Amino acid sequence: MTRVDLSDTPAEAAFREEARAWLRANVPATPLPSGDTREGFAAHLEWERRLFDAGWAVVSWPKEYGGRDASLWQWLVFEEEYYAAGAPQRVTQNGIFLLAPTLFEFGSPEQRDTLLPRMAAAQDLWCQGWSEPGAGSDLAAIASRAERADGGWRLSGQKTWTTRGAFCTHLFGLFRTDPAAPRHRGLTYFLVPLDAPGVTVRGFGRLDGDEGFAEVFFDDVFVPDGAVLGGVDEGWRVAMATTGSERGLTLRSPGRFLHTAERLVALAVAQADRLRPATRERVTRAWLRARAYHHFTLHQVTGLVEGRPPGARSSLNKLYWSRLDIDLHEVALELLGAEAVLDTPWTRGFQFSLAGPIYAGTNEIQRNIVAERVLGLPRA
Amino acid sequence: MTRVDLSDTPAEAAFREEARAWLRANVPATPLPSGDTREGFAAHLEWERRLFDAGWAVVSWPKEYGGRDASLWQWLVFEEEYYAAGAPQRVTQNGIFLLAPTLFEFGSPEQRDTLLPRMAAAQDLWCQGWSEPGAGSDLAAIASRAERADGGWRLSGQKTWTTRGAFCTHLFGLFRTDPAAPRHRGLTYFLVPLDAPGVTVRGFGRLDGDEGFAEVFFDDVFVPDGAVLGGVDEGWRVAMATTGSERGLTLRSPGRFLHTAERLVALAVAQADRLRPATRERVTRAWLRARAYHHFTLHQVTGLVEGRPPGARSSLNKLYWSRLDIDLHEVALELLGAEAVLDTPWTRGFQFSLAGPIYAGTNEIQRNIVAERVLGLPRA
Amino acid sequence: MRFAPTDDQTALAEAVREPLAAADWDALAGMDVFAALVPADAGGLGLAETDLVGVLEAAGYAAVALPFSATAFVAAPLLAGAGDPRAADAAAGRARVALAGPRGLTPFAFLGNADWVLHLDDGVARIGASAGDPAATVDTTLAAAWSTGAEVLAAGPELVRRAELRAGLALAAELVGLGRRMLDLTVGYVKQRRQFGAPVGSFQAVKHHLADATLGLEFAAPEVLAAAWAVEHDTDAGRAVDAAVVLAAEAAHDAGRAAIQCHGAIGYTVEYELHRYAKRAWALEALAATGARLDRIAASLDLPGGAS
Amino acid sequence: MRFAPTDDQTALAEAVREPLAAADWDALAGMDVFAALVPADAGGLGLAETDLVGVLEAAGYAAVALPFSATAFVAAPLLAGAGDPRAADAAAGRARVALAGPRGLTPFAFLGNADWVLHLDDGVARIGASAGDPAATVDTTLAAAWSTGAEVLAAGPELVRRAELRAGLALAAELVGLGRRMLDLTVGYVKQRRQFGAPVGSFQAVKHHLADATLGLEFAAPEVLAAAWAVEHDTDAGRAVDAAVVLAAEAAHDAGRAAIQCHGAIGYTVEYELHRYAKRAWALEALAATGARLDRIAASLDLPGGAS
Repeated sequence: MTRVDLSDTPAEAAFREEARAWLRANVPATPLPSGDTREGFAAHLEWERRLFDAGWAVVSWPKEYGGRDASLWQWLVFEEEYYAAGAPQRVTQNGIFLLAPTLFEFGSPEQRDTLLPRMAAAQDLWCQGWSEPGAGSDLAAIASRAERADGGWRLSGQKTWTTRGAFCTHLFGLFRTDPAAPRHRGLTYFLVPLDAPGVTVRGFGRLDGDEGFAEVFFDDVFVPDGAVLGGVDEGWRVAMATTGSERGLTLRSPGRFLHTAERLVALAVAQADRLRPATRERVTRAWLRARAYHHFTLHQVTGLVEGRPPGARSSLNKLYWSRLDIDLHEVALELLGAEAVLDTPWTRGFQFSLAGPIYAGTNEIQRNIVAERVLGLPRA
Repeated sequence: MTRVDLSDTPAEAAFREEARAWLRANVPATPLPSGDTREGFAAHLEWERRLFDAGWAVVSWPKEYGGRDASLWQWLVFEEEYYAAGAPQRVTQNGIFLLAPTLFEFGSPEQRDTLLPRMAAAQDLWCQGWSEPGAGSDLAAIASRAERADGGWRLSGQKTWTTRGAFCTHLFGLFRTDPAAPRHRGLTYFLVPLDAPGVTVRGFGRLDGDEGFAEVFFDDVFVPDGAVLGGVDEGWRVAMATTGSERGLTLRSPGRFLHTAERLVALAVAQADRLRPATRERVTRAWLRARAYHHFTLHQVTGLVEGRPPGARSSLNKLYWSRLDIDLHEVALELLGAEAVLDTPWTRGFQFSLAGPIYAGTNEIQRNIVAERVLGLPRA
Repeated sequence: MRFAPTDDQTALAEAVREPLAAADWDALAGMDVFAALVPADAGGLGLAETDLVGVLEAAGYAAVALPFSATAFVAAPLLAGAGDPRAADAAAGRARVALAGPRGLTPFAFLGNADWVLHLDDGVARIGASAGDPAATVDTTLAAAWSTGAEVLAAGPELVRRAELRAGLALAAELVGLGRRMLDLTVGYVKQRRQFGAPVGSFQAVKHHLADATLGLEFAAPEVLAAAWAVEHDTDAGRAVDAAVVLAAEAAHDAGRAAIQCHGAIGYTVEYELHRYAKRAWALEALAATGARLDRIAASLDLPGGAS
Repeated sequence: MRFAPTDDQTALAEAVREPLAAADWDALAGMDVFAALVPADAGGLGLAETDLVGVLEAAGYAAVALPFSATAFVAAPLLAGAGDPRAADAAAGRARVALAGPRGLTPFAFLGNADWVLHLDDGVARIGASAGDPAATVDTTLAAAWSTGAEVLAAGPELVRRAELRAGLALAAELVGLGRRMLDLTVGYVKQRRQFGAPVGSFQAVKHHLADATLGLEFAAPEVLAAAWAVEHDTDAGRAVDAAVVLAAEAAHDAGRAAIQCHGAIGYTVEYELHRYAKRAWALEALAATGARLDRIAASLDLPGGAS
């Protein structure tokens, strides 16, 4: 009989054990340098490729593209084990978590067959070309243009705040194909190799000290018709699907925050002699929130599996994890006390966490979405 | 030489000593029942009249109206001593703190001479007729009307959320005198005796259990020309001055919160055996904020005295004290633990504190004012 | 893994909404709700904790002024498990059993509302007649009395522990229900109410208050379901219940703050129904002992510095 | 009572803005700022703490990467009070004195930026050469080094205590200045930046973020002035400084959060200047020991449960 069940099925338990064993044997003993630096990125690529060779790069994908047809539950289990093992952050995540779902939904068979395996194997490295100098959260303000050319399109304009753009090989993003159409219309979703003539990538620095931002300039760049994903002038609809992925389930698995919460508890335990009781309570509350995020996600996955997609409720997910991530790190800084003046993984993590409420649609936008689309409040 | 000086001048110290001595000898030994009930209101009136007879009712007013020409500093000192002595809340505050400043600024000599002494002596009891069923924070939406009549005006319409309206004798409020004018125009400020024919007052209950709200209905109520304060169709400008008083300095003197903070500390000290350290820290922080409110106000008063009026910065004052009041009471509830289920001064105080961010212009409005008029951000 | 209420559980919660809103004890009894957790071999329905989370939430949503969850969720199965002769009356809904809080303060026990009062203290269950002076509480519909004079109920420690966990679960679920009620009421209000020429609900500040309240409630609710599962399967149950109560109390408190603020002055009057839910939530929050629960969770994490 | 900066104090703060922004040590020395707190009979200007609050705030506003406040506000008057031969060089601005933090971590001491390093620990002052390995800090412009090897400075306990209080005051004032800088920068940005067809600063959520940041800073600033007065008059000075540091650190932290959020992605890049102020604020916040200060304030209120 169907019941509420928080325990692994035998199959899930077996999958967990297999993942755990492989990770235990293969995760680098010392943490890799940051993937947002050039050296660190190379080290991460080596790890990503080892992961792919063992079949763990994209567990939820079909076998034909390099995955293992894992269920959403198995994916969650893998993520839990991945972070619990202290395995590196995925520098391929923009492609795997953001572009791939869009390819599965809108891509032609040829696009899928060509792009997905190379993405899984970390041969093609994708960055996201959403933001422009004049368009941040307001994607409808995109000004970069694509004009019809023989057998394809010519791109011009500028993207910015492209995470790890300087280290990637490809970019996915929106370009305006019909300048006369209203703001949300006339956009098209393009897939662009960054070595195409006319593309210039310029890396620059980030608040947390890493160099992983880039500006990408397009100066009359030719791409063939096959570079269009999901239909000409259909880019808004296609992008919204990707944005849904970005904001929602796939971007931040609970395993990551459960692991950070455990690290936080360990940090507190390590200073038994000088832990202030008020800080102790903040550690407890932060740990509780990581737990709540875990259970919320299990609830959401159950809905997905049973045909109740989260829709606008995925904005709740994003609001929660972004706040949780900051909470966990602010409490860590409090625990560190004067040590928080030093450049450490926790202080870097804090600075990175501050991007959470900004990227993937600012939290102000997310709150509007919850109010308007979950609660049904009127638009201004 | 002019310096920063946080200590009393000899004159201030003498004034403080005089006030303290009188209060020590006269403040009722047991707290009065709530002034928002009919019985409690009567007890408070007795207290207010004793205060007036001794010359402490309106210390900052000119002597001719019953005050003692006290400086703003002396007023602050008196308030500190008043609350520190555990003296009763002032049920005359709507008149004294809200209407009186407007009378001083806009009233005719006759209005002042007639109204102020009776107000100070708690003979006339004033309530505020701002809100209407269709106009809360949005005073410009006021629909109650005044029509020209021989030698005066005829009022019709309805006011609501009138604090202690059922126990008062007079009302000050806005009525629309020019229905054709835009929202903010065509309003006039009227002074209305509640025993005038055609006035109906209906009391109703409040969240904190007191009965001190009223609806006031005006059915073709005649008032003479002398009932207009500050000029026909000038009501918006006049009311904004009063609203400024309400939001700003005069409504909430620091003495009140310093006293609540001391009570909070005493509550915490009384439970030495079971005070949770996290709660201890919250007590400390709340105490700190009361202290900051005190110093901010001293700074503001210095500005006033030296000809730098706070203007829109008085919204900061309101934002802070309303949050502080809730903080102080929420921490008290945490200290009380299960006892907070009982009907106590702290639980009533908590419920009353929740009105702070709502009345006198909601805190949402106040934040807009700070953003637009202090920081210069553009209006939406 | 499968983590969501089943269709049956959702249907049960829907079914009790109307009788709970009408405070119709007999109708609830007619639905066998009071026998729900009583084992089948003792004549009950043999349901488990996760089956009733939705029902408890509905009780909170209705702010029902009867010892409903105390009888159905705590007392009836405890009495049945202990083989107490009063079990049959409780399970049939013929008798009402209230649950005493700290110092014997017992909601819904005043003036014969409850037939018996159950006390759970430190692993010992006692039961007595409903008696004692009335208590003035923030929520007058709590109809609380100071109960005394109970005698020990012959129940094993595991039974009593489970009853205590269920009492915590009920509190958490009711707090989530109360929060949802306040949120729903506020959403309805701000869609209608106009200020400055627009519905209040179109202002970004109001939207964000209510989005945040939603966030708190939507993340507390799964925690309550997880706690129910943990009690049902006796898997880290104490900590799961503590976590659920802490998050539910916080979410209901914040929802109440947002609701009152977004209502403006009307939220501040007893003529409007919001105050009933807010006061009930404050009363339950006071009884929730969140401080002690946080301390227990901290201790379970081996965080140093707890015991003084 | 009179509680606001005097015209002279305001003028002094205005005068140092430009040289601080330019990090022009010599220009500052030319204004006799480093002799400001040195008593007149020791050849200084004989000013007091409240006179310099605005100057310290301006140093925070400029995020000046020099041991400016350590030299002018802490070291020069301490050395002069102790009759130390180094006093003259410090007061004339010919020598730079950095102030060591916990474990000897000394801002602005790396690579000869400072001539001497002052240590203040538990009522004892020590002074040594600027030396030690560089420290990697969140704020790279902090140019910090691990300082060691100082020898005791012959200064009475009252002098050292006052130096410690002044170090706390400087921290608090600089944090307020940093917060104001971040707020000003953000206000300027959101007036220009357009999204969804309107300036970002016209959205209510952005307005409310910045109104709250303003609130924190405007209430921290008088607390710093009050602490300066308390140190100047030795009236409950320790608690006053602790209060000022706690509120200033919180206000600067919150202002940084609001500033980064309201800037959106641009606030997240090192090509834009916001990051400099945010990182400096985080560095000073880490050094502010707010936890210990809160504990001391709690103890001063006789709140039970402090000592473990």
